[in-house]
Order: sequence, then structure tokens, then C-alpha cells
Amino acid sequence: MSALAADLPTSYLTEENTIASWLLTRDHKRIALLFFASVTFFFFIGGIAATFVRLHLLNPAGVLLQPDMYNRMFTMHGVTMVWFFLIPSIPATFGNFFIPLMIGAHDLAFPRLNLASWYVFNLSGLFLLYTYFAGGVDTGWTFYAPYSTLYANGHVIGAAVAVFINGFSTIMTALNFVVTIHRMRAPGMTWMRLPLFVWAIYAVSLVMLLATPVLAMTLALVGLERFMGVGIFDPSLGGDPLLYQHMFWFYSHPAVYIMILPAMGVASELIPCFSRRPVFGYTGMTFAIIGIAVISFFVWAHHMFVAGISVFSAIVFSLMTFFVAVPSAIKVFNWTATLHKGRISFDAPMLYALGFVGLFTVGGLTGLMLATLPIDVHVHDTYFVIAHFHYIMVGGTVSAFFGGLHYWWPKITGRLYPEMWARVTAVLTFLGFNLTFFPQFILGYLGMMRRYYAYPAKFQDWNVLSSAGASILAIAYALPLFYLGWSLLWGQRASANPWRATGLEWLTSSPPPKENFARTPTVKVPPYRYDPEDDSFISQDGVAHA
Amino acid sequence: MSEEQWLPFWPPVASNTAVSVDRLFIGEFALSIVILGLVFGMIIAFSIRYRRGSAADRGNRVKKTWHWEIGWTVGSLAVFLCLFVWGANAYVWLFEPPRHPDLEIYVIGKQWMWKMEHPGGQREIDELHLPVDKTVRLLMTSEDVIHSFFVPAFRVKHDVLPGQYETMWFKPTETGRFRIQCAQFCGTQHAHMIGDVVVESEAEYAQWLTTQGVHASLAQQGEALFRADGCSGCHSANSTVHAPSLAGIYGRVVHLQSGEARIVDETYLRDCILLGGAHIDVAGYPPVMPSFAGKISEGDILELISYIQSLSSQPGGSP
Amino acid sequence: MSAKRESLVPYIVAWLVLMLLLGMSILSAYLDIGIFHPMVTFGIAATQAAIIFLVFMRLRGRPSLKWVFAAGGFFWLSFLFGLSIIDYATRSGFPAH
Amino acid sequence: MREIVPEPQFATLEQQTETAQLGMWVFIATEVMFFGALIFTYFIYRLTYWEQFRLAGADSRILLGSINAAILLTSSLTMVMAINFAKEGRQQRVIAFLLVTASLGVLFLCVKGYEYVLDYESNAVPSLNFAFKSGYHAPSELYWVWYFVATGFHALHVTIGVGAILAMTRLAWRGRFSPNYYTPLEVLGLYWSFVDTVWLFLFAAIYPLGRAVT
Repeated sequence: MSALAADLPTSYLTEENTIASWLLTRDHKRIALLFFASVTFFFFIGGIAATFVRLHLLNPAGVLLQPDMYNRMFTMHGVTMVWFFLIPSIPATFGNFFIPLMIGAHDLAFPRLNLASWYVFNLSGLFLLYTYFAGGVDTGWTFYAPYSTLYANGHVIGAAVAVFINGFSTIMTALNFVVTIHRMRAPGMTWMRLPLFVWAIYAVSLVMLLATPVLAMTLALVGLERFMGVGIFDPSLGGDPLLYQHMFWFYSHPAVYIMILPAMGVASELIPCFSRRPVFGYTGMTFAIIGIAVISFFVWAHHMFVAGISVFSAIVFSLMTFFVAVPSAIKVFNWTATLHKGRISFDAPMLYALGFVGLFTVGGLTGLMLATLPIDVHVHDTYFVIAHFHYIMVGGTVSAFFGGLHYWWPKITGRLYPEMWARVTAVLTFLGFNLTFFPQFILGYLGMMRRYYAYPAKFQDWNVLSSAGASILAIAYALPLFYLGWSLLWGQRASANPWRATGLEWLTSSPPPKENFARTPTVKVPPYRYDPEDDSFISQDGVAHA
Repeated sequence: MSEEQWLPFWPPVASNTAVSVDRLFIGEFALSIVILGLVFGMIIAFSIRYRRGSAADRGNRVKKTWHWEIGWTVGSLAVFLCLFVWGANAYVWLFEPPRHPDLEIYVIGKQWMWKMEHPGGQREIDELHLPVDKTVRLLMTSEDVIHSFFVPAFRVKHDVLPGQYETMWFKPTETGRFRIQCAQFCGTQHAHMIGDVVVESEAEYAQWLTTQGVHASLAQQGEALFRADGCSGCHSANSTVHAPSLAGIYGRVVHLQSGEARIVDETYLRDCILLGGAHIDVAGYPPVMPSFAGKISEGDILELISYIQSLSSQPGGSP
Repeated sequence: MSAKRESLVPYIVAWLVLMLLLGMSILSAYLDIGIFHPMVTFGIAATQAAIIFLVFMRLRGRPSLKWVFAAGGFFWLSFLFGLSIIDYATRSGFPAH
Repeated sequence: MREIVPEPQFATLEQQTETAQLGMWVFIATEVMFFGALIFTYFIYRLTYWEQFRLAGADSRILLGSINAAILLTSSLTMVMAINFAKEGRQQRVIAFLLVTASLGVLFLCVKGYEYVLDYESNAVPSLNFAFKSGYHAPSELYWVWYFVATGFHALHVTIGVGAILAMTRLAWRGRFSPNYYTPLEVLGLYWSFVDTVWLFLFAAIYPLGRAVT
């Protein structure tokens, strides 16, 4: 299997190892690692903010932080996690690293743009950090006008500029993926032979391209309005605050799918591989991915059911929201069916993937409740919503992120991670997560509001449980830093294909050479040709492995 | 449910709307449990039966997938549509205020308090006295940012926006004190923009109204403003300025200069006072009304509206 | 590949038509056509855009992937307009007294 | 002239050209969404405040707007001609037409700047010196806010375009293009024509309002 890489002794990691060679690299693999470093940094920044929020909520009177500081903390948590971790997390790291490898290309179409994207991302990150150090923002990540434009007492402009610039990075990366997947596929890599991860990244890139500019314009208007004192959303000029919400959610609802679609792609790689059987209903899965991406644009006003939109439009958007649940349901059932008659092994990536399916299902079902209008009227802006989207974002996306990280770790670094530690961590993540967020469903229905620094004393017990879970979760998220770091130095060397997987990325050596493949591979068969009966598989270049 | 229970699971149920929302929620909760049980059950069962090393038969796998997929696509779609219809139906009922509520209360949100005005002119801050078993319609607006009026025990919530009027309604069915919360983040003291609905028996409510020491109803206070702010200078029968008479105008349809027709409701009257312009001005009159934007508070506007409404309920009355 | 001359005539014709349309747009500003006014001016702008896309930006000729992306932005924009207008068109009509 | 070879990730120059063009088209799709969102706000407020926008729009300067539209349309033509000459390998003419295009872009910006000055003098700049003229109500100011935001963003795009054209001129000067490979020029041409298109929509939104003789 290493035939394609036999005459390439050096890897992308060892090729040339000066600081300049990393900072000026055009190699998508190195840029992926640069992104990995950046998003990990922001993950912990957002995590620290979350820790403060949970610690503060241990006490119903809210004594740890001053109200203004608490408001800044949850805003910091939201802004950082949404734009600086979740959205770039899987696409900019695993997407960057594996899209060219999976389609048999030597690099992305525009390597310089790719590098520029990382620099722009960090520039926006600097603006964000500046905003935090200069006093923070207290608007919540949604920047609702007219609060953000006329009344907020934080650095709204700084945060808006950060997110605006961040959008450029998103667009650059997404544009690169779309063009690469269209133009750079290896011979024989037809659309229906693409791994589902590539499909997911393609769909998510389209969503990014079409949604991000609207956010950019919206935040530009908010920034200008705040800067100039007059503007488009100012009610005293006859401006409509709901217009802001329409434009914001036109981006931000698809953004939810920007976060979850790549995770679905990762799960679709992991589950067949560790079940040793082809993914159930490949075609249906591709349709579901595209369906989710398209319908995700038609549902945005379900964030506005109590905001004052017309009853008729609320009904239309509710219906659309039920429609978007259909392809999601298809995916859940297909993943489950993939397990049927498989030969399932429970390595850490599979544990994360199964956790992903379970938690995503809980998130999806509570999403149905939120799509039902009267229930949304009651639980809107309560912890029920918080719990719901954390089940999707954290239970779903972050689990898949860690699953993918473990799955591809040998390919990225050339080292195996310690399996036992990883399994314990995966289980710990699942337990800690549920303990953190399940109580929030109950709190939400009881009427505990989000963004409250103080709450009625009778809700305290649930909040204590939630905070206890959060500390377990914090440990589970910090552990990989140590054992993965350990494996970098002392981990066992990985073979080219330690998981016996079918994708093209496993044909080349671990870690891959700078050019990815010595010669461009030719694709002969669809992905996921696993056979559970005798454990054999056929990799995508058509070679059968016993 | 008592306050002392160890872990609370259910909020108080204190209005007609709460009953209907709860019913829907319990229905969906049960359905979710079934679906969740199905998915988790299958995952666990497959994981055990087809674990690596088990001797289970793996031949004859399901090859033809389409009828399975179409099956669960159609199945979930059908279930979802049922939920949608149920929900949409209840929402229309929930968000359509009754035409003739027993009581209409004006609510003004501002950082960080709720101001309530009763028709008799009684004012409250962060407290709302209501009689039990009466339909109540709230007409709400904000003086600054977006707030959201939420009574968990009633399961009703609606955003309160600056620059426009929003309505909501409910019928309290239990007496007691229930929390009002602001649900839309509105600044530093957002968490303290809370209050209480005090639902009392009709007699207690009537008693409460009389102890507030108010001598003029909202409409009467509005009439005083109508004169003080100079509205009567143009809008009275013997004025030299050619301006529309306001007697009986509330609830009627007027034709505007822009060619549109509009029902005279609270929003329209508010726009007339604050915005001006041809999309507001009634056809056949010169567009001379000045804008009162910035010169008049939200509370004053509500009093003026209350006064103009009162001109419609007493036929023949002329300003 | 040797230098192959491509006629400039189509581009100049397109430019003339564009200028003509611009003139029409300016003229229409002075016509009293009320509500049709933005329709006419934006209609002219859309026609001009189509000419620029087809001729200056060389979308003429056989359909290709470029068409999808050229049209895709406009198509997607129609969702923003269309779905929002559902709200705006029905908002004030409720509650009906 | 040195041999032009494709970048390492591409097999052929054709693949590189096609890919670059597709990239620009994808970018244009995002730009359509960007300006589209802006026009969306216009659309909502124009319908809501029809008369106010008509009144305020009558105070815009249609003559300057029209001149600018003509300038940009012409610059699109000169840009296309530069690309055509690149295809024929006539370097002198490429440079000449690129410079004409850039000059037209600069001219556009000058006219725009002059218009801003006139707007300022007639007290029409929100937050600086906005004055409510007769018949103006609060929503009239919305029109002017929108006008400055929209033309400002467009002017920014023109400025970037002029900069890119000058950079291309430099490349052409140094003989970086051949009849086989002039992709950067073609791609820039797409961008420039698109910026031109945006102006046509802004023109329709800003200038023809409220001039009808009733």
C-alpha cells in the first residue's frame, strides 16, 4: 500500500523545518496544523469563559462575577466558540488536511489563498483578543440591535470587526474547497465515489460562501451604526429591529449547519470503518447532506417566533424547520443501520462517533420541540434552548472533532495515540456532557432564562449538577492535550493504514510526503468497500486487502 | 407543586395557555422517548450482537436500501407534519388576541423595569395585578432596547420592541404570585428585570384598584395631554387648520395620500404622532402635522391613544 | 497557439446597448409611473447586468459550471428577499380587528 | 519571454486557468450576496417609507451618478479590450488599455468624491451635518444613511480594483503574460465588470427617485 510513497522518504513534517518554512508554507497539511493550533487556542479561551459562567451559576445570587463581567463572559464564550472554534474547527483543520488527500490531489487549488486565510483568521483573532482585553462586549454573540448599536457599553465595534474579518477567512477557505473539489479530483474520482466527508465539506463550503457575506454586511451595518450614531436599524429613524434579526439569522441559522455538517461527514467516515461494512445508503446520505445544506437557508425565522414576526410567516418557517429535520433523521437512521451486521470494534474514534449519533439525536429531537410553535414560545431564550444547541454543537460537533482527531492522528503525526487513555476520555466526555447539559433542559422548561447572572434559588440544585458535569467535561477536554502530546514524542510509529480504511488518504505514508502522492492515484471503486464477513476491504484504488 | 420540593421538575400551571402548551410538550416528549429508545436500542443491540469477535451471522446484509430509506423518510415526514399542524393550530390561538378582552393593560419595558398601566389610570412598576379567569390583552412597547415579556407559569412570551406595538393575551386560571421575566438580553441588569403577576379574585382586584389613589382614567389623562401638547389646536372641530377630526376614527379604515388604506389601530396612531409623511397622512388633508419624535414619552403616547380610543366608544363625542 | 484575433465588434455593440439602457434609465426617472418606477429602473439594471455577464464576462457560449455560480448568488438572494417578504407582507395585517 | 509553467498542484496550464476563473466566479457569487444583503435593506425600507425615500432621493445628484455609470461602463469595455490584446500578445496595447481602465476608475472616484463634497455642503451627511429639509421626516435620513453606506462600500471595491489593475500593468510591463497565459488579467476583468454591475444596481436604487413631473 505504500507503493505510491515508496520513493519518498521524507514527510511533510520533516521536509524542511525552519520557522519560516512553516509560517510561509503553502502546503495544505502544514496550514491545517497551523489552523489546528489557532482553533485549539480559541477553544480553550472560550472554554475558560464557559468555566467562569458555570462557576458563577453555582450560586443563585450570582456573587462570583459582577453583572457586567458575567455578561461579558457569556458573550466571550459565544463569540469565541461560534466563530473562532466551531465554524473553522473541522473544515479548516481536517478539511484542509484531508480534502486534497481524499480526492487524490497534490494540494488545494489556491495554496497562497489558503495560507492567507490562516493569517486573516489570526488577524481577526487579534482583534477579538484586543476587544476582550480592552473591556469586552456584553451583547451576547447575537449582537441584537438596537442594544448593540445604541445601548451596549462594551467594544461592540471591535467584536464586529473581528467577526467581519473572520468572515474573510471562512470565505477564502470555503472558496478553496469548492474549487478544489470541482477541479482537482484524481482520475476516476467521480462525484458518487467521493467519501462522505468530502461531500459534507463541499456542502458546508457552499453554505459558508452564500451565508457569510450576509453576516459581513449585517455586522458592518451594526458597526457603522454604532460608530456614526445613526443607521439602518435605529428605531428612532423608523428602522426595524426585526430587519437586523432577519439578516443575522439568514446567516446564523445556516451557520448552525456549517458547524454540524462537517461533523456528520466525520461520523460517516468513522462508523463504516469501525463497523467494517459499507455505509448504509450512500446515495441517500449524499442527498441528505445537500438537502440539509439547502433547506438550512429556509428556516432562519424560527429564531424569531416570539420576536414580532407575522403569525403567518412563523407558521411557514415552522413547517420549513420540520422539513429540515427529515434529512437529519435519514442520516441518523442510516448510521444506525450501518451498524447492522457489521464487525464493530470500539476504538476511541468509534466511541466518539457513537456518542455523536446519540447526542445529535437528543439535540435533533429537542429541535423538533423547538420547531413546534407553542413550545418554542415557552422555552425560547431559556436554558432549554441552551441545552438543545449544546447537544448539537458540543455533543455533536465537538465529539466528532475529537473522533476525527483520534482517527486521523496516526496519519497526521505518524504516531499512534494511547488507546486506553483515549477510550476513557471518550467515555468521560459522554458522561460529563450529559451531566452538564441534561439538567439544563429541565431548568429551561421550569423557566430559567439564558443570560441571567442571578436566578431563583429553587433552580440551584440543577445548576450545581450542571456545573459539576462541566468540571468533568473540562477534564475530558484537557486530557487529550497530555496523552496526544505524549504520543507525539513516544507514541508507537503508525503504518500507512492503521485502521485498514478505504480512503485515498490511507494509501500514502503516515505522515504523508509533501506532495501527498508520488504519482496521482487512479480511483476505481466507491469508498467504504468493507466486508464484515472476512474483515477484508477494497481501497479506493481498487486494490483488495485480505 | 410546593416550593420546598427537592428538585423541581415542572413549573406552575396557572393559565389556559399553560394547559395547552403543556399538553403539546408532553405529547412530543413521549414521542421523543419512543424515537430515542428506538435509536439507542438499535445502537446498543447492534453494538453487542455485532461486536468484533462475536459469532453472529453477517451474511445476507440488506443490499437494496431504497425501500428502507423511503420508509423512514416518509415515516418521519408524516410524524413531523402531524406535530406541525398541532403546533401551528395552537400558535394561531395563542397569538391571536381576543377581539374584546375583559381587560387591556399597557406595558412599557425600559432598562430595567416593567411599567404597567391599567385602563383606570392605575400604574404599577414590576408588578401586575390581574383578576382571575378574565382574558387579558397586553399592548406592549419598549422605550429603549428589545425586551421580552415572559410569564413562565402562563407559558406565554413575546418580545417587546422599541418603535412598535406588540400584543399578547392569556387568561389566568389560578390565584397567586407568578414571576415575570425579561427574556431578551437587555443589558447589565437584565437578570433583574423581573416582576410578579399578582392574580387575585375579582373582588380583591376591584379592591386593589380603588386603593391606588388615582382620580383620572388613562383616557382622561390622555385628554389633558391632548390639550397640553397642542393637538387640540388642529384636531378640534372649530380649528382653522384643516386636520382630520379624531372622533370615532379608531378602528376605521382611512385612505392615505400614498394611495394605501390602513386600519386605524395603535400602531398607526403611534406612527402618526412620531413619523409623519405621506405613508401616514390621510388623503385630502395638507401634510402639516409635525413629528413629535423625541418630544413625547411612550407612556404619553399610550395615554393619547387611550383617549382617541375612548372617542370611538362614545358616539357623538367630539374633541 | 498563435495569436488569434477575436473581433472587438460584439464588445463595442454591447457597450453601445449598455449606454442606451443607461439613457433609458435616466429618462424613466422623469416619468410619472408611480409604483412601477423601481421595477423599470431595476429591470433595466438587471438587463444591463445580464449583458455585462454574458458579453464582457464571457458567459456566452456553451453552458458550464461558471453559469451555476454566476446565477447561484442571485438565485440564493431570492430566498432572502422572498422568505422575508412573507413576514413583511403579512405583519401588519394581524391581528385583524 | 520566459516559459510559463503551471503551479505544482495543477497538471496543465488549462487546468490552472479554468480553476482560477471558477474561483473568481465563486467569489462573485459571495459578492452578490454581500451587496444583495445591502440592497435587501433598501428594498424593505423603500417599500415601507415610499414617500420619504422619494422626497430624499430627489435631492441626490443624478447627473453625477449618470456620468459615473457611463465612466464605469466604458472602463468595462476598455478592460475587455486589454484582455483581447493580451490574447493576441500585443503587449503595448495591453498596457495602454489597462492604464486607460485604471484612469477611468480613478476618474470615477474623483466624481464620487466631488459628489460627497456637494452632499456635505447641502447638509445631507448623517451624523456629521444632517439637516431635515422641508418634508423630511425621520425615515428620510435612512435613505441618506443607506446612500453613504452603499456608495462607500462600492467605492472601496473600485479602489481595490484600481490597485489590482495597476499591479497587472506592472506584470504586463515585465512580460509576464503570453497569448497562452493571461489568466490573472481575465480573472481581474471578471471582478472589474462585476463592480461595474454593482454600480448599475446602486444607480437604480439611489438616483431615479422622486424626479417624476406629476
